[in-house]
Amino acid sequence: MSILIDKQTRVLVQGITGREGLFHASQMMDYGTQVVAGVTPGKGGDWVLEGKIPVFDTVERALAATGANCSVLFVPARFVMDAMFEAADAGVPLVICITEGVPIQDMMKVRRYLDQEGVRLVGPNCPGLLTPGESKVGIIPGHITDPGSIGVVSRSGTLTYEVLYALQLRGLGVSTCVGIGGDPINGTGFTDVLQMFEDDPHTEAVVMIGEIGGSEEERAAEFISSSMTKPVVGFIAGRSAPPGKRMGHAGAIIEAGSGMAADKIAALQSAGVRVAEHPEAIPALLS
Amino acid sequence: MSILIDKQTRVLVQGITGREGLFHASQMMDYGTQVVAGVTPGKGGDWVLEGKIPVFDTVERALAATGANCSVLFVPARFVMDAMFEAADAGVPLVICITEGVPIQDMMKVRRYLDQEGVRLVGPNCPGLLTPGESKVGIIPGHITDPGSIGVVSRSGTLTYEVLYALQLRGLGVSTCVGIGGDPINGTGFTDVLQMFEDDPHTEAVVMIGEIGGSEEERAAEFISSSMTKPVVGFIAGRSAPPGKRMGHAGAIIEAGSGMAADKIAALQSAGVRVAEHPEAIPALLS
Amino acid sequence: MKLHEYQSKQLFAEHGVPIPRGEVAETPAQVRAIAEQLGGSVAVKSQVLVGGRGKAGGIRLAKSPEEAEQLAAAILELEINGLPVRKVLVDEASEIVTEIYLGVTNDRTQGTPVIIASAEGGIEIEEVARDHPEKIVRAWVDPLIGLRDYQARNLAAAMELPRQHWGEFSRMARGLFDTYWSLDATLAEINPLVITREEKLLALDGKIVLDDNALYRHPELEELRDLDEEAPSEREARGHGLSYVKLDGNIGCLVNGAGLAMATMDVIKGLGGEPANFLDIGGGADAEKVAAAIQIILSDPDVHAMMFNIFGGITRCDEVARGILMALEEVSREVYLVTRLVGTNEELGRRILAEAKMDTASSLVEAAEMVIAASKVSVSE
Amino acid sequence: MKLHEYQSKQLFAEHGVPIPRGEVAETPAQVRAIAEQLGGSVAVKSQVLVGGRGKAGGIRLAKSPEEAEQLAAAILELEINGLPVRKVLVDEASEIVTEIYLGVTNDRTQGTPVIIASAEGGIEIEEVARDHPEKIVRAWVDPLIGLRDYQARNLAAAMELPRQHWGEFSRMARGLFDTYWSLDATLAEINPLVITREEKLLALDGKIVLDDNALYRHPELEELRDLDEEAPSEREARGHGLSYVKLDGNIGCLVNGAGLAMATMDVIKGLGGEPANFLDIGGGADAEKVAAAIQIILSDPDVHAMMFNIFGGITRCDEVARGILMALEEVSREVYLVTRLVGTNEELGRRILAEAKMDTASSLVEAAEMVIAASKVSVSE
Repeated sequence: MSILIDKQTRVLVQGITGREGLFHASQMMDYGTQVVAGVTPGKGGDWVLEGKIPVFDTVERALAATGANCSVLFVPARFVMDAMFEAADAGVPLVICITEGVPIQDMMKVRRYLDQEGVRLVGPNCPGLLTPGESKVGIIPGHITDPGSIGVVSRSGTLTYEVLYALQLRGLGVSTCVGIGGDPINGTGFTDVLQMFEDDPHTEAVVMIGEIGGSEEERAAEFISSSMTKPVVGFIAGRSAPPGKRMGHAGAIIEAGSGMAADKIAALQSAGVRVAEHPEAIPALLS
Repeated sequence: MSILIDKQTRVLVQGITGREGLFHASQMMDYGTQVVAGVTPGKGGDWVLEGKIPVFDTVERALAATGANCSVLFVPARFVMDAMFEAADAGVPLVICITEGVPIQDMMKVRRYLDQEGVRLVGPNCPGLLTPGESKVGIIPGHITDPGSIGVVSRSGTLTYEVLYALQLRGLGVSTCVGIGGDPINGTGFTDVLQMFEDDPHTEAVVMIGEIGGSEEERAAEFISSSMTKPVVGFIAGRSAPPGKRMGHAGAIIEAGSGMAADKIAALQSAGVRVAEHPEAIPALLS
Repeated sequence: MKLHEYQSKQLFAEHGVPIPRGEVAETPAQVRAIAEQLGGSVAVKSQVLVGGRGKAGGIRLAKSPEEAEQLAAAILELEINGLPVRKVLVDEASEIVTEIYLGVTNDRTQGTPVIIASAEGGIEIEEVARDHPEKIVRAWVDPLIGLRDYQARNLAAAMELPRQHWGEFSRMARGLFDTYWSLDATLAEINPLVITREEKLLALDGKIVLDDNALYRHPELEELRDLDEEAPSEREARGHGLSYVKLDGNIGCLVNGAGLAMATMDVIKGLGGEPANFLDIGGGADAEKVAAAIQIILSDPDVHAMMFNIFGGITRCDEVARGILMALEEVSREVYLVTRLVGTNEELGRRILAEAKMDTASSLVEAAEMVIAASKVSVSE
Repeated sequence: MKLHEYQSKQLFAEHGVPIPRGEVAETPAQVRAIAEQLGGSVAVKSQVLVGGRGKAGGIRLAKSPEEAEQLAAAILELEINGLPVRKVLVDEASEIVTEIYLGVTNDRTQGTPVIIASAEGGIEIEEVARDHPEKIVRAWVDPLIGLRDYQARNLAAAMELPRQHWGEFSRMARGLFDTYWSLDATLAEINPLVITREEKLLALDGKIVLDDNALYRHPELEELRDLDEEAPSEREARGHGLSYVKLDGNIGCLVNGAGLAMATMDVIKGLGGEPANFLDIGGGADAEKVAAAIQIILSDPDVHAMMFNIFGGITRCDEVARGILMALEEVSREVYLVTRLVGTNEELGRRILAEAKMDTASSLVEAAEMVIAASKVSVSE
C-alpha cells in the first residue's frame, strides 16, 4: 500500500519531447511506472521511447485516448502555468510539477484555481513521487530505496535521496516518498501528506524533511500533535544559514526573524517528533 | 411557507443612504420586512429611517453587529460589482441585486465568484423577492398580492406586478414571487427557482413569466418536463418584437434567429405548460 | 453599440491581430488615391452597420485604381437595408486560400465568454451552426482568469488547422479575446480570418459590438459612435434615458417597464392592431420625461393613436395622471390617447384623466381594444 | 532582486501613489543644487540595499541647501552594514502628523497576496507584530481577482483612520497593490506612509523586492539592478546559473541540491567546522559548471579546505568524478579537497578520484570530519 500513486497509476508526461521529459519518462518506464502518454503541442501523432509512447497535441486528447489519471510536468517555467491549467481543465486529478523557477504570481493563480477545482498538485520545483516497487512519477532515483513501511515527505530533492539511501543502508523500506518542493508557494503541503500517511494502513512511521523558511513545519508540528498517532522523525536543513539570504530554493529564506531552523526544530520536538542532528542519523531514530 | 425569504430573513440594505435605497428600505419596513442594517461606506455610525436602522461602513461590520442573512443592493452600477464581492466575502448567503445597467463583464466575474463561494445571487436588474404577508426584499409593491399557494418567477418588473395584480383580482394568492431580472447574465435562473417551488410544500402551482432573448425558457421547459410535478402556467413577452433590436432589457433581444418568443412558447407547451395569450389571461389557466 | 468594420479591424490591430493594409474614403476620388497608394488590386467595402453588404453589392473587388474609383462611385450611391452608404473601406486585396471563422461572445447560459471557431469561415456562423454543427468548435473562458494559451491552441487543433499555422492562429485568438475583454465588447468577430497564398493569416473582415453599460469605462470608444447610423428618434430617446425602438405600425405605446412594454405591444398585435414602437419610460418617470417620450412617439408620422400603460406599483396613480396632463400640454400634435393606470390611488388617477376628457381603461385588453378601434378610424379617415 | 528606495518610489508614483518631490545625487554639490531647486528643507537619504540606514546616520534632515551639502558629504563617506554609500536621495521635507505602515507581500500559507497595514508606521512591521499585534490589519487578495476596492476601504476603516482620508488611502493601497502585482514583486512596502500637516498622504519611504523567476517578464526592471550592491562572487555565480551565498567560515562547500547543501553546511558547523559558503550546482552539473563553481569558492581567500558532496542519483558517479578532475585541472590555487560521492557506480567514481590522489569519503559525516581536520591544519599553518 502507498499514497497518491501505485501500480495502477496511469501517467501522462507533459513536455515529453524535451530533454528532461524524455530522459525521465524513460527512467520512469524502466522503473515500471505505467507511462501511457506524452503531450507536446505541435508534436501530436509522434511516438517516442522506442515507439512505445504516443505523443498528443493536447492533454484533452491524451486523456481521451489513454485514460491517464496523473500528469507529471517537465514543461519550461514560462509555460508551465498554462500546462497546469490545461491538465486541470482536462480533468487530471493529480498533477506533479517538477519544473523549477516558476514565478510566484503564476503559482498563486494556479494554486487557487486547482484548489477550487479539486485537483491535487504536488510541487512545483519538486522531485515528484516514488512508491518503491510500484511506481515512480518524477525524478527520484529508483534504486536507492526499497518497499517498506516508512513514509517520507520532504521539501528538498537530493537531501531526500540522501535520506532514502540512509534508510536503504539500514534495511528500512519506504511506503511512498513525496517531494513537495522547495518553492514558497506550492500545492500539497506537509500537513496534507502527513494526513495521508496517517490514513495509510501500510505506513508505520513517517520521516519529514523540512528546511528554513515559511512556517509549514510549525503547522505540521501542530497537526502531528493534534492528529497523528504514528511516530514521526524529522530533520530540518539550514541551521547554519544566515537570515535574509536565499539558500537556493526560493522558499528557503529566513525573513524578518521567522522561518528559522531552531524554531522549527523546537516546534517539532514539542509535538513529540524526534529530530535528527544530520540526515544519516535518521534511521537510528526510527527504531 | 415560501422560498428564499420569510419572516425570519434579516435584511441588510447596501446603498441605504441613496435615494432609492432609503425609499425602498422604508417600504420594506412598512411591509414588515426585518430590515436590520444598512451599509454606506463613509457613513458608518449614522442612523436612518427615524433612527431605527444603523448604518455601517462595511458589510463585515454590519453582519457582526446585526446578524443579517440577506443583502439587497441599491448601489450604483459602477460600484455594484465590488459591493457584491463584499457581501459574498463577508458571508452573506443571499444577495439580491436591484441595480440595473451592470456591465456584462462585471456580472460574469461576480457570477463565477459567487457560484464558487456558494452564495445565492438574485438579479441584477430585478425587482427582488416578495413572500406575501411575510417579507419583501426589493421593490415589488406589497399591496398588489396576498399570501397563497402560487409561486411566481419572472424575468421582468412591472409585467410581474401586472400578473400579481391579475392574480389578486381573481383571489389567487402567492407563496413567493421571484424577479430574476432582465439581464443576459444573472444569478439565479428559472430552473433554480422552479426546483425550489417544486420542493416547497406550500406552493401548488407556478407562474413563469419569460421574454425574448437567450434560451433560459427552453431550458426551463426541459426541467419542467423532466423534473416537475406541479402545474406551470407561462407567459412569454415579445411575440411582436423584431429581431436584432434590444427591447429595453439588455437580455431581451432576438439574435441570429434564436431567442424568439414562438420557440419559447412551443418549448413550454411541449413540456405541458399552459401558455397565456396575455398577462390577464393567466389566472384562468390556473384553475 | 455596433462598430464599423474599419473601426473593429483597427481595434483588432491595436491588440496584435494582423489586418490588411487599407484606408477609409468618402469619395470615389479618395478611393482612387488610396488604391494607387496600395498599388494593385483592392477591395472596396461599404461601411454600414447592417448585414447583407455582400449580397447588396456593397463589397466589390477592383483590379486597378480606375476600376476602384468606378466601383466606389456605384457603392456610394447604394442604400443597404435602408441605410445609405456614406463611407467605404479600401483594403489591399489578398489571395485567399482558406476562410476561417473566429469570434468571441458571452455565453448567457454558462455566464462566461465563449470563443467560437470554424474551418467554415466566410459565411454567417449561424448558417454553419444550422447546417454543419460538427464544424464548430468552442472554448469557454473563465472570466476570473481570461483566455489561457492552451485553449487557443486547442481550438486550432480541434479545427484541424495545418500545424504550421497554430502559432499564428493562437496569437490571433488571444488578440481577439484581448480586444473583446479590454473593451467590454459583447461580440468580437473575425469572419473571415483568411490564410493567404503567402501563408499569412489576416483578419479580412471584423465586427465589434460594445456593451453600452460599460461604455463609461471607455470614453474614447464613445467617439466611434456613428450618429448617422442611428435613427434620430432612437438617438433622442437615448439622450432622455428612454428605451425606444421604432416599429412599422401606427399605434404609439408608452409603458413603464420593458417586459410590460413588450406585453402591451403583443396584446395590441394579438388583437389586430399594429404597434408603432416599443417605449419603456422606466421607473419613476416624471412629467418632463413623459413629455419627451410623447414627442418622440409623435415624431413618427405613422402614429395615429396612442396607448399609455402605466403600472403604478409604488408610485401613486394620481401623480402619474397629473404628470401625463402636464406633459400633454407641451405637445402640439393631437392623436387619440387611451390611458390605462393601475396601482395605488388608481381610481383617483383615472378620475383626474376623465375630468380632462381623456379616455381611460382598467384592463390591458380593454385599453388595447380602444386604441385599436381608434387607430382604424384614424387610418380610414 | 531588491530595489533602492528611489527606484521603488518612482515605480509607486507610476502607479498613482503620491511621493515627495525629490532627486538622486552622487556628490554633495549635486545635493546642494537639488535642495536649492526644491526650495526649503530636505531629507538627505543614503541609497543602500540594507536596513538600518537611519540608525547608521544615513538619513538626515537639512534646513538649507548648505546644510544639505554638508550632510551629504558625511553620508557619502559612510559604510552601512558593510556597503559604501554611493548615492543619496534628496527629498522635499514634509511636516509629518501621522505615520502609517502599508505593505503587500505573498502569504505562503494562504498562497495569496496579503496587504498589511498598521496605524503604527515608521518602525519595522515585525516590531509592531511582536509588540502590538492588535495594531496590524490584513486583507488577503484573491489572486484570480486582484484587490477589490472594498478591501482597501475596509483596511482604512479597520485602522480607524480619520474618515476624510479613506478615499486617498484606498487609492494608495490600490496603487501599491498594482505596483506589486504588475511588476511580479514579492514585497512592496510604504513605510512610513505619512499624513502631512496639509492633510496630504505621501509615500515617504518605499521598498520593492522583485521575484527573480519572473524578471523575464519585465526586462525594463533588469536595468534597475544595482551591480555595485551585490558581492562580485555572487554576481558571477548567478551568471553561471549557480546558487551561491558567501559566509564567514573557511570550508568551501560544493553540493548538488539546495537542501543537501544546507544539510552539508549544518553537519560541518555541527562538528565544529565553519562553512565558507552555500553553493548549489544544481542537477546534471557538467565539468564546466563545476570548474566555475570551484573558481568562485576559491575566490574567497578565507577558504582553506573544500568539501564536495554529490548525491549522484540518476547521474553516474564515474562521470561526476571525471568532471571533477577535469574541472580541477583549470584551477590554479590548491587547497585540501575531500569528495563524497553517492549514487550509481559510486565505487568506480571513488576509485577514479583515489587514483588521482584525491581524498574521498562514503558518508556525509566522514567527509565533514575530514574537511574540518584539514581546515584546522591549514589555519594553524
